[in-house]
Amino acid sequence: MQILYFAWLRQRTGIAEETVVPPPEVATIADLMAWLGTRGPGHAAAFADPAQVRAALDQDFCGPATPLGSAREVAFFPPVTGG
Amino acid sequence: MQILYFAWLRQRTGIAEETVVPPPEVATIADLMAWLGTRGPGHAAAFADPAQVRAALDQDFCGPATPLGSAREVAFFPPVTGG
Amino acid sequence: MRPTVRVQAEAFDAAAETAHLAAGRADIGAIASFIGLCRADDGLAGMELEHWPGVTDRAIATIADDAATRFPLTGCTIIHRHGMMRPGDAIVLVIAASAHRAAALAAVGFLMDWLKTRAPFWKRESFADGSERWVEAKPDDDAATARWTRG
Amino acid sequence: MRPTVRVQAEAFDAAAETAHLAAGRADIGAIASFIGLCRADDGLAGMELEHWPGVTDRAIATIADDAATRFPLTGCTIIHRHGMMRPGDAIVLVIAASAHRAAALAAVGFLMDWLKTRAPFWKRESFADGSERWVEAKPDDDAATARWTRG
Repeated sequence: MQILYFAWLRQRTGIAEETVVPPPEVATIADLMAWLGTRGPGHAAAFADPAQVRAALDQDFCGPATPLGSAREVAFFPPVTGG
Repeated sequence: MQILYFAWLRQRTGIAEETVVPPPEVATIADLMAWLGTRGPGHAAAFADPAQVRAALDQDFCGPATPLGSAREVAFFPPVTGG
Repeated sequence: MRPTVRVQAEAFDAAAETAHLAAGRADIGAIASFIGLCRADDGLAGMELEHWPGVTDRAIATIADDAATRFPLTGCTIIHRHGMMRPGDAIVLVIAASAHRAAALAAVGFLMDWLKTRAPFWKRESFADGSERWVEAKPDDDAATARWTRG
Repeated sequence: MRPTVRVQAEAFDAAAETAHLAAGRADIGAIASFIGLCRADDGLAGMELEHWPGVTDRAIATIADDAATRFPLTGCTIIHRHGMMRPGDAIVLVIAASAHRAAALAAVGFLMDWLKTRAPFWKRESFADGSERWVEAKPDDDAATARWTRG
């Protein structure tokens, strides 16, 4: 599974993307955030406040309860600030 | 008293402006419209439907009940269609 | 903030007017603008815009000053043409600049509603078949203007 | 009507984009537009706009298509820049053309509200003293967007 990080999630984790193989009990976006947060201090800082993190599953925006299913790509980013 | 006509009031009366001396009983804008309407067939056509005529007294928009007072200039025109 | 108001026969340059509002400033976050154009509806060949020289200019300046008190603008430009317009010609330009988008967009909407219903212009349309007609005021436009006086 | 959507590092030419929407047509009565600019608030020296290549473009195209179904537009252009902006730089351009002013103005308001809250951009401000901060999303912007989904 490919993980993408944008904005301060990229800054805190120190990486723009990585490939991970989460264990089978990681079933939802929220599970994935909790599990990624255990991968190191940068990741822990990035996911310290999950309410501030938005996600997209295979490029579709989704909420934390969304099942991962057979997703190939999950992106994490802060609330957007365009315009 | 100077009278100005715009748009189809100018077309119907055939004049852009004229100087008139209305009799003392002509006290309001509505009185003036009725009196001007008697000055000829063009004027009668211009003031045939007073509800379609707007007025300005010394360049301030005003309603038909407005007293003429010592006005020097009264303008008549259709509802505006700018923009 | 001193609005720029012009009533003129000549065409206007929206880009130059926009650049003028923004020149040398870094406190503008939003520039909203509106251009009204002459449409070729029903075989329209031309549209003559009659105005009241002096009075029309002052009426627009009053509306612009009112907008400046209602909305926190850094600048505002209104140019309204008179004379003969052809299909595709630009008739009116309204630009409002502000720190924030809501004020700029609302000011442009306000100014257009008021120009439609309060600025002394009268439009006479001429058609390909030689006929002519004066454009009538629209109740919708009055209703749009009334929005700004409610509440 | 096919909206024009571009996400680009380069500056845009609002006048050329406006002319392009109007070219060769006589059915447009209204062109509303909005330019968002970088302000120098709090000693801001620059603002880096990060986007998600491919996905940001598609998100904006979806919003533009939605606007085209909500409002009777003859044309619509959205250009959003990414990369480093300096105070006074133009960041985003939205233009909507229609037969009538209400549709053009409403479409621009709708598109700006949605761009603010739904288009994947992230802004990092840098200041004269060397400090940096990520711009936080504003509850006001979410409320503005929610207007379009009520009723």
